[in-house]
Amino acid sequence: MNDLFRETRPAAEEERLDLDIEGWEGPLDLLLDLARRQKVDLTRISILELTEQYLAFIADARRLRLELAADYLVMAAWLAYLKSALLLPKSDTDEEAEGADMALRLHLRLQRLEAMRTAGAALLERDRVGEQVFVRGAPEGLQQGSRRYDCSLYDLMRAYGYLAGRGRAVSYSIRRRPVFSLEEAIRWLERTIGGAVDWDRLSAHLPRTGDPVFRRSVTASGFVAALELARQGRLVLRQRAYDAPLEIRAAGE
Amino acid sequence: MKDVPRQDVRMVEALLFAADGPLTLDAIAAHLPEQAPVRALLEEVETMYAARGINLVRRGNRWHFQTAPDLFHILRRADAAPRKLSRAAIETLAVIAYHEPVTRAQVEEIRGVSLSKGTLDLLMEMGWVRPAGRREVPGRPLLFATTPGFLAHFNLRSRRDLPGLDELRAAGLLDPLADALEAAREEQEEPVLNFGEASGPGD
Amino acid sequence: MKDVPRQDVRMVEALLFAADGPLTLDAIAAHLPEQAPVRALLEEVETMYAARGINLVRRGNRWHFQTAPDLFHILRRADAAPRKLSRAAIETLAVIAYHEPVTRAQVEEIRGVSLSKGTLDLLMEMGWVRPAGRREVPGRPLLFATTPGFLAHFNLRSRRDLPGLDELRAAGLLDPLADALEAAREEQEEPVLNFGEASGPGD
Repeated sequence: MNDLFRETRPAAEEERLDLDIEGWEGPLDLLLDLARRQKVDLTRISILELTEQYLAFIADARRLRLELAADYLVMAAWLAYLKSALLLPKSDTDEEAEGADMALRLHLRLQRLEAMRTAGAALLERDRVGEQVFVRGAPEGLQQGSRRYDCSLYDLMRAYGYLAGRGRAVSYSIRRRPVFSLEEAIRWLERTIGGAVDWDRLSAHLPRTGDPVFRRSVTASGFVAALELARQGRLVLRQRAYDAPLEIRAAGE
Repeated sequence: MKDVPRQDVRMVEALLFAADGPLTLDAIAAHLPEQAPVRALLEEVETMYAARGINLVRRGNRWHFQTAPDLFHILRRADAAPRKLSRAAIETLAVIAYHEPVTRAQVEEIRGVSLSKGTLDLLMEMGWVRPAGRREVPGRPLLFATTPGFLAHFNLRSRRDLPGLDELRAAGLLDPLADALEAAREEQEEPVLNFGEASGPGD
Repeated sequence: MKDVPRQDVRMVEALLFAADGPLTLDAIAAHLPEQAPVRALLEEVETMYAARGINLVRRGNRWHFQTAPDLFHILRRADAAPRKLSRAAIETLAVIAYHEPVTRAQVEEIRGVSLSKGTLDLLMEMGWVRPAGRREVPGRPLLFATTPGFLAHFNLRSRRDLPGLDELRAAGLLDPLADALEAAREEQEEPVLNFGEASGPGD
């Protein structure tokens, strides 16, 4: 597919497909750009060729390990399916009809996007106020009855968005949960193990608590702290049987 | 211009000149003597100023004075760089203007990407787009439309002046996609589309 | 005025019209073609507009257009441009519009600050808010709601046309991040956890 891709690309530098995925606003944008490179009227564009170009682009992007957003891959899968439907031998099968329909849909969408892009450009070309034409720089202003104050719907929406956002922030705030950190667990074990040479349960060397959430944290951090101290050769760890309590003692001898 | 202008014409000039923004017929009438033929007066002033450095123009149902477009080169301040609009903002504005009223989902369908947060926000802040009711379908999505400020900024007398509007409409490019699909299917006999015969496997 | 004005006259008109304030001869000359007879042009424009609703006047060594003094009465010039509504007023109006009917206490609860008397009075004076009965709870507090004038001013068909929270968020108008950060910072002082030393392993 890569070969085909290169064939269809003119070699001129500026014509080369720039593999910068950030350059496109989504797959439809990329497809429209590819369609324009066919240098024919959008109504005569070859959907099959377009599909192959897109798939080649995606393949290249993946080969170069560019990050591809999921929607590019979804479009690739859709186009691969479209391509297979279009390539089926011409007959009155449902698949062929479906392929033609899918192609038609894609074609219409590209035309619509193109139309709006052209329209947007035409709007910007107009004599815009503040760009090509100017309104009075220092109007005296008219007094208009009750409209002494100015407030737009936008102002209103933004104000409410601010208030509501503030409320939302409170409901989303993460409550600080009681946690027994690993550092604390190590310090605790170091202090309590002292020179104890007798085996003792690990849990006896950890803080007691009635809070079940905090107890889970103590168990987890205590276990990791025991492993860490064992690794450093400062205590020894044993478990007599599966599911039996962990036991520790100072690594004296 | 040596002849003394009529008092009602002078009033219209002064009103539009002093106003902070474009004025509607009603707003102008409110300041004029009763029974003043506001529309005729406006058209008179419009003609009077047509060739001058200042023109009276109509945007939607609002009127305002602005400088003549051909003089922009002497007016543009050297330091004032035109505000750059993102492509997303321009396209979104175009979709809203040509299809209004539209829902956010329609804008996204046409553009093929979801609308990022800042885009509608910006267009509303610029005073070009406003919420315009809801579509009466499940979910009652909000509709968006353009404002009089949009017409004024882009120098459009009305939405009918949108560039290429008639051609786009005639080509069916402003119809919903589903309708366009239906229409195109009916024309299926005609070879509108080239599905790539040239590189098909048959040859 | 029907005859086509000269280009340099048109330039002077446009320049003075678009200027933020009175312009000096030098400032005007800077925008005109070199060698333009600025003073003569200004005097020409001054004469041209002398009888119109707009006059060119000289203040010190600066020139500017202003509306004709005798038309002052129809302009009913305001002392100042329309003032922006205060943030307190906009927020209060927003809360009433979204939650109506509401009591003053509810507005205060949502905004997190007490409401000054002037704010509600102002909104009522503007015709956007009205008293709407009383809530049947102890103290029977007054309820407030928006008026048809509110809908008309904001070009809404009904209150249901106001964008909802999801729509505000989608438009980028609901951004709790900054506030969330602020809240987190305030919490920072609280002691994280208090255990250990006081309840050592001896027990």
